[in-house]
Amino acid sequence: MDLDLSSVAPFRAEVREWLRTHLPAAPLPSLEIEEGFAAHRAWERELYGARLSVVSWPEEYGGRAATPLEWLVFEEEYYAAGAPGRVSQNGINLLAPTLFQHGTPEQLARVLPSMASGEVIWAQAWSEPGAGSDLASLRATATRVDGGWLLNGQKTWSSRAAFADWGFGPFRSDPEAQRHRGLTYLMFPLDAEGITRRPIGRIDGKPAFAELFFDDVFVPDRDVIGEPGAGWKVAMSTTGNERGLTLRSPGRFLAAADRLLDLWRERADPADTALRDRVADAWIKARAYRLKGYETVSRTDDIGAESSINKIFWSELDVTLHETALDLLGPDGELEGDWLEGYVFSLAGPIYAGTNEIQRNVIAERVLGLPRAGR
Amino acid sequence: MDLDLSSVAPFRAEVREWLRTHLPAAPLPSLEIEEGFAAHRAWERELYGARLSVVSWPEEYGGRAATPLEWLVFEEEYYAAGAPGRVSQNGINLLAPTLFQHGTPEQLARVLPSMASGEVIWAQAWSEPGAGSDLASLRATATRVDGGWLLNGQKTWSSRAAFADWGFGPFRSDPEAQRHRGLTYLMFPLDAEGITRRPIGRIDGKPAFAELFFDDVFVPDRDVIGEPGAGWKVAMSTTGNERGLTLRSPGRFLAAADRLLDLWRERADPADTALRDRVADAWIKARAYRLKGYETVSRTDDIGAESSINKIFWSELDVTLHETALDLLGPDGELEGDWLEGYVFSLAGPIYAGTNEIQRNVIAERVLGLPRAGR
Amino acid sequence: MKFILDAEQRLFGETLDKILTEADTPSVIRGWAAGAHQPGLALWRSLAATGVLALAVPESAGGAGPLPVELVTAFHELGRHAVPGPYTETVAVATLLHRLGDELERGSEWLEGIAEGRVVASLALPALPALPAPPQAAAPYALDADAADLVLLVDGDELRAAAAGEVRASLDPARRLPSVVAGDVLAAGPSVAAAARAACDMGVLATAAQLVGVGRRLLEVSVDYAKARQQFGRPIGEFQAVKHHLADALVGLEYARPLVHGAAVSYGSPDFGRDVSAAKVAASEAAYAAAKIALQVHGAIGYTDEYDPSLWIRKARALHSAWGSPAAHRARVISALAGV
Amino acid sequence: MKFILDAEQRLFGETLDKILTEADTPSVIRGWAAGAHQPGLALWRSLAATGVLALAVPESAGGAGPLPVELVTAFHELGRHAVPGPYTETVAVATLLHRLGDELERGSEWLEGIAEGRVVASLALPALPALPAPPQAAAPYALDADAADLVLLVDGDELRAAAAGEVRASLDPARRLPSVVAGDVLAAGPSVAAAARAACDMGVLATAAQLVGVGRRLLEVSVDYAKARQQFGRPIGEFQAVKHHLADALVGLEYARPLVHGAAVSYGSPDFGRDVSAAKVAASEAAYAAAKIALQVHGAIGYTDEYDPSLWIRKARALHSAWGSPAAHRARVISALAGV
Repeated sequence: MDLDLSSVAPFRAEVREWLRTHLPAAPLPSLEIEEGFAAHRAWERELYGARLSVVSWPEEYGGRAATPLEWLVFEEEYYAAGAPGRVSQNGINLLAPTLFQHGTPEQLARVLPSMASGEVIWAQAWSEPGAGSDLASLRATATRVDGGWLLNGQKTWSSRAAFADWGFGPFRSDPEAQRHRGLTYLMFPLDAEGITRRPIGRIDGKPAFAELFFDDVFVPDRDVIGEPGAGWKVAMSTTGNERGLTLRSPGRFLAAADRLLDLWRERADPADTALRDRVADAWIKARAYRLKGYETVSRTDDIGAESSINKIFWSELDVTLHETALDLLGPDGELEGDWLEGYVFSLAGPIYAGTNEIQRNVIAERVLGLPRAGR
Repeated sequence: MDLDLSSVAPFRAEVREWLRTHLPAAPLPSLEIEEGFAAHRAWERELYGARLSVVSWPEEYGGRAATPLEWLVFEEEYYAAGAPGRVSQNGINLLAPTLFQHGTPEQLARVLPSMASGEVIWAQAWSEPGAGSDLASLRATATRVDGGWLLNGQKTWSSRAAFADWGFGPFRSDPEAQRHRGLTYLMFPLDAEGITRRPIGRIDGKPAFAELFFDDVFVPDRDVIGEPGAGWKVAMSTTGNERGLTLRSPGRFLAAADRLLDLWRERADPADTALRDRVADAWIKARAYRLKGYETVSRTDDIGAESSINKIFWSELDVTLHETALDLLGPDGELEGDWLEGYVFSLAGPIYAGTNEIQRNVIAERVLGLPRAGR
Repeated sequence: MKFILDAEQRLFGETLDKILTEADTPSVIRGWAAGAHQPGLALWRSLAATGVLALAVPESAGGAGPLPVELVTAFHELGRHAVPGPYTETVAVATLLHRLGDELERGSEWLEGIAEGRVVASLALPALPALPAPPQAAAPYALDADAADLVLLVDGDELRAAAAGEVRASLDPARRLPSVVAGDVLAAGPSVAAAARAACDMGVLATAAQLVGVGRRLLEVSVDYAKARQQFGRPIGEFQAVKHHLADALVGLEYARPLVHGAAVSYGSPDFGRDVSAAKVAASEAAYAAAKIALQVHGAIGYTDEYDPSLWIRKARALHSAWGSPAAHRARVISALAGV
Repeated sequence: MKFILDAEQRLFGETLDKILTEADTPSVIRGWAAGAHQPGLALWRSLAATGVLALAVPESAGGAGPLPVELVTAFHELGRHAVPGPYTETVAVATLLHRLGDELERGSEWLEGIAEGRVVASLALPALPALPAPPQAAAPYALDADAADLVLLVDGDELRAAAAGEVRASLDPARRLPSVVAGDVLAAGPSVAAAARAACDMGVLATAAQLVGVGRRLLEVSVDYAKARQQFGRPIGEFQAVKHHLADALVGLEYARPLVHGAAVSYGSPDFGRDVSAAKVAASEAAYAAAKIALQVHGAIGYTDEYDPSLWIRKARALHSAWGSPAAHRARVISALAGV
């Protein structure tokens, strides 16, 4: 057991140096508004140019085949430098792992490079008005037609879909099948004929999501991921990933905890030990999350349902860390600014990617082995 | 709306003066050990002599027909003076309200005066090894015989039964009936032929409970409370009371919060705002509980299931208040002493009289009107 | 001793509830947030007609007060309906003006205008005068001063006229926060400092009452949603996790209310300051907890701008630290109790 | 970089688990609590035979260490089995003696004795030397000194021989807390203060590891109980409230462990003190939370002296504040990070 990171020191140095010399001079506008979305897309292209947009991918798709440990290091440096949020995150973190597992070589070659470069930004289209936590109750349909499928129905809470290019998600392809069966996983351009998108304002008004309405939208067979009818299995390969480290890398929280420490130094009365304790806790938890990440990449077995433990931890850490910042800001805490934007973003954490209530059920039943409730 | 307590000022003054002149010079030994039990019994007799043991009861049974407001005032003065814990509490708080509602005049005349004087100390015998929170699954039986009933089976977690004189509780009198039906509520002397009692050590080793084993214990008809078979209804009139204010009067927490404040002044670094905030919270919550008590006695309607709100509040306040004290004591917090005894006592609060999980269900379903889960 | 609202006080609350339900406050808020103040000011006048703005103005100055119990009853409803506008600030200004009495040339004119609903007032308190050190970070904002007829600034022991400067946006869209441009000194000296402390206490009390109302509404809508929303083939309100969240929200609010009422009743006593601080601590924590639970129960829809409950969710957070954070008020409670 | 236990380290833990399971530690604890030290001392020797007591003693002094990763592996099992005895104190004494080296006449003799399990040591630290102000209340107790062969007292920069005085009872019956009677000065000066700081850090690390083990065991028995215990016609583990309690306990423990391992790995680096403090905060909170959850899941039976899990429940509370409260360790983390 060690934390000897000397083998990744050259890579760390390269990333740090590149960021030092390439970081935008001023912070980009929020990626949840149109102007910021465009600026963040340009930044993705710049990252891609240095082969830093998707470091863990194979080289043929724009990556550099970085090890999981190198990926952790990249993320530490990226957030420590205060680099922009990743507008491509839904594609990179949610679609790409699914494609690596279930995609055809043709799909990989077609989809991944433009995702890596930011040329195509992807939005996840999973939830429906009646199917949030209960994903198996999806009702939007894919109907078999010659050479492909016709999509109908509605998706909602599609993150970044207000400005993104393509979407992906499961649709009910067998109307007779119940719940987890009879779903098919598809990709589609968001400007396809028959798609109407309606941006939805987040709690701070920024259009971070959209509703999507499908009216006989044609999707060719080549845009089905995995077997038709096997959409649940395909979707689950994404959620396993989403609940692990990828969605919220430790680097993000380390950087946020360091910024919180700066804010505390700047704003707080050092005699206020109540706030001091909360700052200490945020830092300790960020360190715990970092070390857990090192533990995870040291393991060779599948972490499986244990990923739910991570989801609860990072989402709650994110909220309390930002609450501490707002409390440090006192009466300025309610004013628009970076900390408030981070707070608003954090509030979604306990809800999406499976609510924390669902995650606690998963931990209890699949990690601790408690009995499922009778239905 | 007012908090004008001038009408009860003479009563308050009388109680305060009596306590000032009669309080034992040194604290009594713990009432959970034999020596302390006897000392507390003697103290009950002294209270009774001044008609202060059961102020809210009618005069004929040893009380002084005090109003609920006067009772609150009595409790404030009693605990503020640091007077001994009430060894008669199970009888006074749990059996007496049941008797007032369901007892015969003969039972009231026979049972209450000796309860008020401490001559007879009562123990509650409700729980069984298989029936804790799920009281309806009781299995100890009462079998009809000539002139009375024969008790068989086992009760457990009977508070104070190690040294008490009489017990009371529900037994299954109709072996065919399910769950809430076919129970009968009875009283019995703990030294009756056929009863074996085994003291159980609390988490600090003190025999605060006992197990009771019943082997053909005869109970005459006159010791049945309410109708045979209606034991559930009789028991529920106790629990309604137990979850209200009676079991833990506001005076107790006000006094504890004041002692905590003294401890903080004596022990804490005033610059340690983290502990200061916890002391403030304990005091604020004790005040809230006191004011809620005034609100309750101002109401004329039945508080019904709202009593569950009180149970959660006082039991959680009691734990956090004592945890704060232990933290103030630092390395001395683990040592035997009054604060540790109070802490140990507080730990039982979220468990007994219906666990706080059950109370939350009650609040959700009966106060907020949420649907019961399908069975 | 009767520590519950009497029939008249309950009726007053019910009347306000009726007026505010009919007023469709969410649309008023959205207008107010965009700077369209007219519907909000019309509502101000309707509420003034019921006497809400006269409650902090003494009878001698043309008001009906001070009636702190009626005041917290009214602010509870203002919170339940998330009414936009500088109500708390106006009440604080009324207290300030009343305390300063003849020291201010136009004091009685302004007080009368406030009581009648003609004068909408706001106030900036760069440091909250009643709270002990460590001081809050400076907050040179006067809520909704751009919609006010009278804007004041208390800076140490100086009272100044002021004007609205640049408006900053709050997380709560109904709260517009202009910085203030200081004008003439209207009064100075220890009487200003004393009056500002009294004004601050009244502002804290009004905010605490409002918070309990905000929390109540969030609990109400969350319970309704939990009964209606189906997931996994059943209403989510059947799940124990949801039930326990909502039960916890209720427990917090049920114990914040008596502290608010207790503070109102202790108006005029030496404990008033301690008691409003205790009320603010409990109300802030209970309302904010209710907001987080409401968000969790609603899920994504509660996180959207367009769905009404989010208006209350955001207000709970903003008011949590407005008029002094829970930590600042805890410090004051201890200071009052222990003399440190 | 391989931040998990290697095969040999895992095997070491499993071996200890096996020895301790066979030892029936609850009966050993009950004997120890009553002053019957023999079974506990026999277990001490068995553990010494596996090398547990040699881990903090350097090879040069006849030990196998310092091996901090193996040390936390061992203390995790000591916690999981609630083994009674001054293991932590002995490890701290070993560190102290090692740091003082030749300054102590009998230092190397004692170190060798500790490594071989012949010398059971204890230590009183009236103030925890590594922790910043505000200082902890004085704690002039030396755990289980009445069963120890060597009792030391560090008072400021003086190291003294000491003897066990009156024994005070702890909430944890396995922890006997004699006050100490100070004897001869064995060493004095800045080197004593420095050695005491190092000893304190090692004691904190061992306690943190033990706490995670205590919490783990509490979670294990609670899960088993929740599967078996029937109420309302079903195992209580089917109820969401119980599930979520237990899931929360797991989350806390799963994130305390890497901090303990991370601190062990940073032994010898300038961050060691900060890292052991971070580990102690998380381990104290996670184990104590697990204890409260275990009590709630077990209900009344968990509250009884005779039912074994209560031994762990009580230990979690005692260790929560032993070797420095979470607040004291938070202060030290911030002090290390921010230099205040």
